[in-house]
Amino acid sequence: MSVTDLPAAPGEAAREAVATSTTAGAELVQLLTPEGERVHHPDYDVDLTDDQYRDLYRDLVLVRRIDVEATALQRQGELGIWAALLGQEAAQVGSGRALRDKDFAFPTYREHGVAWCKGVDPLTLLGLFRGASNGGWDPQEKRFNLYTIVIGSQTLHATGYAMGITKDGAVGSDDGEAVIAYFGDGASSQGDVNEAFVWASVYNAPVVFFCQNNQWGISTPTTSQSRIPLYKRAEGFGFPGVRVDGNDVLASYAVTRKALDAARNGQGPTLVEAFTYRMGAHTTSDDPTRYRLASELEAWKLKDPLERMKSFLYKQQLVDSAFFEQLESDADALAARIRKGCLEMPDPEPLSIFDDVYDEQTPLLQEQRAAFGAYLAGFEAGH
Amino acid sequence: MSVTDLPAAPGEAAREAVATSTTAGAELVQLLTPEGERVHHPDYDVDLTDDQYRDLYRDLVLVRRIDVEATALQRQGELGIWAALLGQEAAQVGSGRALRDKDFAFPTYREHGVAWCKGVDPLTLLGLFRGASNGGWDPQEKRFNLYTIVIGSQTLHATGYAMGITKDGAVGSDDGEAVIAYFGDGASSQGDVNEAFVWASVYNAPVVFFCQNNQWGISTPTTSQSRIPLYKRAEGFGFPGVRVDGNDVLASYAVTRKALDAARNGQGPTLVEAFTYRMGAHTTSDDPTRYRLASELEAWKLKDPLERMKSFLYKQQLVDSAFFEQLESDADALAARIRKGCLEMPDPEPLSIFDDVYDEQTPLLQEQRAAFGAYLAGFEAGH
Amino acid sequence: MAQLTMAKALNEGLRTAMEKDPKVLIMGEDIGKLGGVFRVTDGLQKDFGEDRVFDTPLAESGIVGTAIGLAIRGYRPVCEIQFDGFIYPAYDQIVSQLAKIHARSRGQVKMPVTIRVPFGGGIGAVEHHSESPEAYFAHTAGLKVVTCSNPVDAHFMIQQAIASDDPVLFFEPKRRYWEKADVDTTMTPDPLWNARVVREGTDATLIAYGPMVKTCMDAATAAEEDGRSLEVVDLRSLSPLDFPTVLASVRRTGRAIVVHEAPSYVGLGAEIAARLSEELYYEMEAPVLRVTGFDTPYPPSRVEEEYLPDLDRVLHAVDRSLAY
Amino acid sequence: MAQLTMAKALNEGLRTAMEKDPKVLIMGEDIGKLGGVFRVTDGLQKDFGEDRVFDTPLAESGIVGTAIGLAIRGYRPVCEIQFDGFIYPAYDQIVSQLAKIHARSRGQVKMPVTIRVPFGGGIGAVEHHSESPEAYFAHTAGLKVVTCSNPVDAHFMIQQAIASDDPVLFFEPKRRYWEKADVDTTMTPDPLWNARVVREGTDATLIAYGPMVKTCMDAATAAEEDGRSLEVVDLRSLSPLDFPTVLASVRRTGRAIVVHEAPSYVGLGAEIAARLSEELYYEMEAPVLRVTGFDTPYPPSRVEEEYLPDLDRVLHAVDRSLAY
Ligand SMILES: Cc1ncc(C[n+]2csc(CCOP(=O)(O)OP(=O)(O)O)c2C)c(N)n1
Ligand SMILES: Cc1ncc(C[n+]2csc(CCOP(=O)(O)OP(=O)(O)O)c2C)c(N)n1
Ligand SMILES: [Mg+2]
Ligand SMILES: [Mg+2]
Repeated sequence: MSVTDLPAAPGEAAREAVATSTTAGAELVQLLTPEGERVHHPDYDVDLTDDQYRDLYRDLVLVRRIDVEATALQRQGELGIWAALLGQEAAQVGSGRALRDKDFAFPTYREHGVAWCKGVDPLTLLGLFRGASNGGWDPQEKRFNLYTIVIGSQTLHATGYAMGITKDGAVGSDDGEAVIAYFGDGASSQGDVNEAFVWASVYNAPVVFFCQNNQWGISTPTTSQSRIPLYKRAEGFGFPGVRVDGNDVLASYAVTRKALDAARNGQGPTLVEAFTYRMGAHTTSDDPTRYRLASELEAWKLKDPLERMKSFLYKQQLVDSAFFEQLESDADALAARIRKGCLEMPDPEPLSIFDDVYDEQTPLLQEQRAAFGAYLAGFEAGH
Repeated sequence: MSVTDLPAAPGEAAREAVATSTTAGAELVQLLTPEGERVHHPDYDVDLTDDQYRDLYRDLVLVRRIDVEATALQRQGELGIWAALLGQEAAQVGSGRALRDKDFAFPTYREHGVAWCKGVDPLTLLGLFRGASNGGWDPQEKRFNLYTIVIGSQTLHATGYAMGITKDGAVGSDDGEAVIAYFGDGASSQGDVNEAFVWASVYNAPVVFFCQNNQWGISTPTTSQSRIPLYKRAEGFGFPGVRVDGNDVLASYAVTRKALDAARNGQGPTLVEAFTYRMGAHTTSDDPTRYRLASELEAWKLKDPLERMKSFLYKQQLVDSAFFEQLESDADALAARIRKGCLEMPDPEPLSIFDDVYDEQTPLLQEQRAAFGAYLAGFEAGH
Repeated sequence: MAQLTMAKALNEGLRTAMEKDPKVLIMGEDIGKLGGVFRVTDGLQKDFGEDRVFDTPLAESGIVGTAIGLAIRGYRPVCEIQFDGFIYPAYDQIVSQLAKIHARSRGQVKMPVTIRVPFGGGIGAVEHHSESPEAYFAHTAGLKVVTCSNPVDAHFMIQQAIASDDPVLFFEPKRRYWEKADVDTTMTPDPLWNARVVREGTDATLIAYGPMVKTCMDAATAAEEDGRSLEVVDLRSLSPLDFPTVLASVRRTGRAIVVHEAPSYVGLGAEIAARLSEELYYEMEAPVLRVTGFDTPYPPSRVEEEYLPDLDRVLHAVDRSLAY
Repeated sequence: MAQLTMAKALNEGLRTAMEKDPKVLIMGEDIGKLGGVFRVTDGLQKDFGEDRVFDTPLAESGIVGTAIGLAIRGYRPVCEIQFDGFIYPAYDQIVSQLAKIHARSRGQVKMPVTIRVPFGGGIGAVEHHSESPEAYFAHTAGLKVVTCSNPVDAHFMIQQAIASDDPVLFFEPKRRYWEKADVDTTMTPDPLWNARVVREGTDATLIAYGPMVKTCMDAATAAEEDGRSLEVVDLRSLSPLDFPTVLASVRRTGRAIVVHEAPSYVGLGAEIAARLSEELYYEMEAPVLRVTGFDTPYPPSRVEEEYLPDLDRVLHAVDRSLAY
């Protein structure tokens, strides 16, 4: 672009077309239509076994079930809040399953589907939203960082981690390691995210920036964060960006895998924009009827990520009723387990407040811990 | 770009070619060759009177003279530090003269040439570097903000100001107002600068981002801030970017004027990358021999912004020796005036420390002021 | 006279400020159609339009940085930071620009920017949603820092903050948003920078602000049953501090306990204790005590009740004070 | 034993740390070829390579944010922030991430990150180059904050900070960079968190850190001529604070004056005064006094000598203290 072909001020209509419409434009990578038809793309493909196709669907169903159960638990007062992934299952499972064991993921607060793929017990996630912990899993063991709530921060951590991979010489071949940084459309406006783009590009870090554009940042539409499609942001920093249908688990898998492979092979960062939709509220505290039309949700329901994979499995005759029955009962069992676990989850010990603030405890906290312990003991003793 | 045409990891050589070479590539807008030949560009042109051409040269010469004098004053201990604009005169005078009176400029600490165009007395600038003030001119009157030292911050102020212009309805016609935000190549990495791009784009604010890529951020080459040319950054945010020869005062003028006119007419932001060179040290505290080759400076000397304008004036037969004599003597007078003013500049009153911290003074500062006043008086009284 | 929640009282205050001065703007994340996550700006965009009440992109430095530019242009921006823990990305703009521009320009550029921040804990939230960062700003010269403890103050203080030509950090105790009081919008409020004795007493002074004022009032009521008469001072303004009011109270009672949610170490309580200890050196009957959050990160919400100062911890400190 | 400036002593300390542990990295703006604007990292890139000593893009949040990621990967990054006034863009990463990750992960993720910050005034610099932001970090749970006052401490404390598995803000008094001392690199240093009585005395205790230690030592020397015996404590660690050492000294002298460049209001001096006043309630012979920078932005350098505490202001406070 030059000054001579300045775009006109974007009118409401033009801006609508950019990102909040339910059609994402021709640049969208898709391998599965909303009707479950398998389509082909010149640059991306998957070649999975029947079992793998079924497993992806299974993931989608189980992850949604976790989400539904958690939402119910919140409604019943068992969780303080819950950030639902409803509608984003395919983007998360697709990208999550594209990760190799040693690839490290840096999530936001909504990546329950990725957590699932990384083997994090959903109950641990519930602990966070219940207020019993700020995470609870071992990020190093799971290769899945703790949820990061301050928007955008984790993209820099991911980039730094990826720089470390390069320093370790663990990049540059197909055996290399890679990192994935999750963030939202809203987050794209944060300074930190753009600094992460600078760093990743300059150091050619093996990191995939995975932006779930779910069309909303709480009540703010993506058009209020950018007047052009988000995947194009990467161009300004000198690395590739690609937009994938985030409701298509196969495309999400294919695009992420390719970007991760490029990273591990030493080709540097990629920005993946997964075009998807937040079908629920921002969190259980939110009321989306205040800011968006029911019709928008209805339009997106036609692109439900589970339905289209289900249609695909049917069309390919990969499933029978036994499969669905088994899956249903597995889902029930999972839901029951996490419900039970949640209800039985102990509160943290009061004195744990003072623990682990530092690796080497300070005298001040030792004192405060002791004094508070004595104070509590005094109560128990009935003083 | 897509994942399929990933760029290879940029090798030292490739990165060198991107930005620190002394040739900026075909995309560079130039109206005057280093030899002072007038060349033409399909999108940009200037049509100035003979007087205007002479005035531009006069500005270049006077601004350089201010700079040289200030550097000397620093060496003599009269200034704490000085940030020389040596080599960047054309970028600053070209863009500064493109501003209309009501256009508002937001400078860094190096925009002495723009200050000159905006009618700020150079002596006031010296006051800042002497440590007698943090600025000293009235930004509202001059429509030239105070120097901002924290890298990148002012780009957001400029954008906010530009949003205010829109709110005032002072945009959308050729009578509109516009804003220019100055920053450096190093600054392009700061979160704030990228947030300013987001804001300006989303609100279609009438702001021109004028990046003087002088190839260095202290000791850090531009290639360590970006692996692609900086003007391309704008594309990622959905507005135009253009690279101009920053040592060409005519091209700098033409490109900036066109971008400002687009802004005032409601066409939103433009990023102008003025490709230039910091011929001196970063500041008088810096020692560039530690990090860059003398040959680089030599190569850039051949493109000196003053020399090429001088050649142009000669070739066009716009000047005679009387012109140069007059200019020389004006420059001498100016230098003498600011030298004298600097030497005579009073230190601030000690008690002024407490003034103007707030619009409505606080009791705490009243007390501290009174107590310190009494303390100082006690000294004078010889206690 | 209407019974209003604090959230609604703030909303009405913002509305009045906007009606009075067309230069007042409201900006922040989700403050438009949604009305803010706490609904403090509810209905304002509808009534004043998107030009004056607008959702920003998601970046706090951008919010404050552009607000500064708007102020240079002559506007009076009121920025909302969605939660206390999200003010830090804007820290540089606040501390190095907003706070310093008036002094830098020797008063030629005014910075009438108000930054509203819902703060403090007690609402069962996840990490970063229960912080008390006021000391970081009170320590910063060039800023003013205030906090309201009840709907009436909320209503007037927000208007006064907006009317101030200095930048004001306006902390709103989020767990008190839903508490109600009669608000007479026609009354003449106290000056913004004044502290207020909200309960008179003779044995000791509880010094608090924001969310802890109610806690201290409850403690004073409970103490009364034990025959103890506690005075409660609501600081309202944390910078500047209305020290004369505090001093006068403690001079009367001889004992002081400062209560806040923020960690103790280098907090507001330290400043008040230091100053009282110096100025009332001969008059204190006990050292100034502090009842505060611990010097740890705000804990997961299932233990926040233990972390937060409560009635019992306040009374425990009163006991300690009286034992001197 | 070599005579080293503080800058050189730090340089040697960094070198030793890098030799001892291959995971130590040095990163920041202009710290490579240039060796940092104060040359503290001079020669390190040449000797340890660009992989371990590297210039970063110009963005402080990026520096600290990527350092956190490198720490998660198992590295021990040492970040340089070029000047005190430029740490604020990184404030969010420091306060909400660096400080909290250890607690958030219940100790599973360690954060052995050191952030070096040349701080304080007195070098005739322009705005933002003379700040004393230590209180902002000392008030933040999860961080440790230290500062050296002389080349010997500089040499060892930087190594100890790097060896610490907690994040450490390492403040370097820039105007003391060029002062020299004999540094015996083979000696066994005091623990990093210990304060030190650097001069013994009986009449009053001067409590200082970083750049003000020398000022206090000079004051004590001058006072001696007037027959006054002043004790000087160098805090060294600001968080955690070695309170027992401070307490023991003030218990002996009965009088305390805290000296720092940072503004007074809600500063370190307030904390020390509050705590001393509480713990030595019956023992103080005068209130704790504070000699500090004023509660204003750091002024233009031609008046910085007036702003900064100096020998005379310290002695003036000693007079006031002794007058009680
Ligand atoms: C720095 C910061 N500012 C504000 C918030 C409050 N907040 C939480 S989620 C959210 C919207 C995020 O939108 P997006 O990045 O699109 O992610 P999504 O929630 O849609 O997954 C906001 C503003 C925050 N967590 N952090
Ligand atoms: C936030 C911040 N970080 C660091 C600095 C120190 N510093 C001053 S100038 C400079 C380099 C700036 O480079 P560039 O943006 O290219 O501008 P130039 O000096 O070349 O004009 C640095 C790092 C600063 N002023 N502000
Ligand atoms: Mg979103
Ligand atoms: Mg530069």
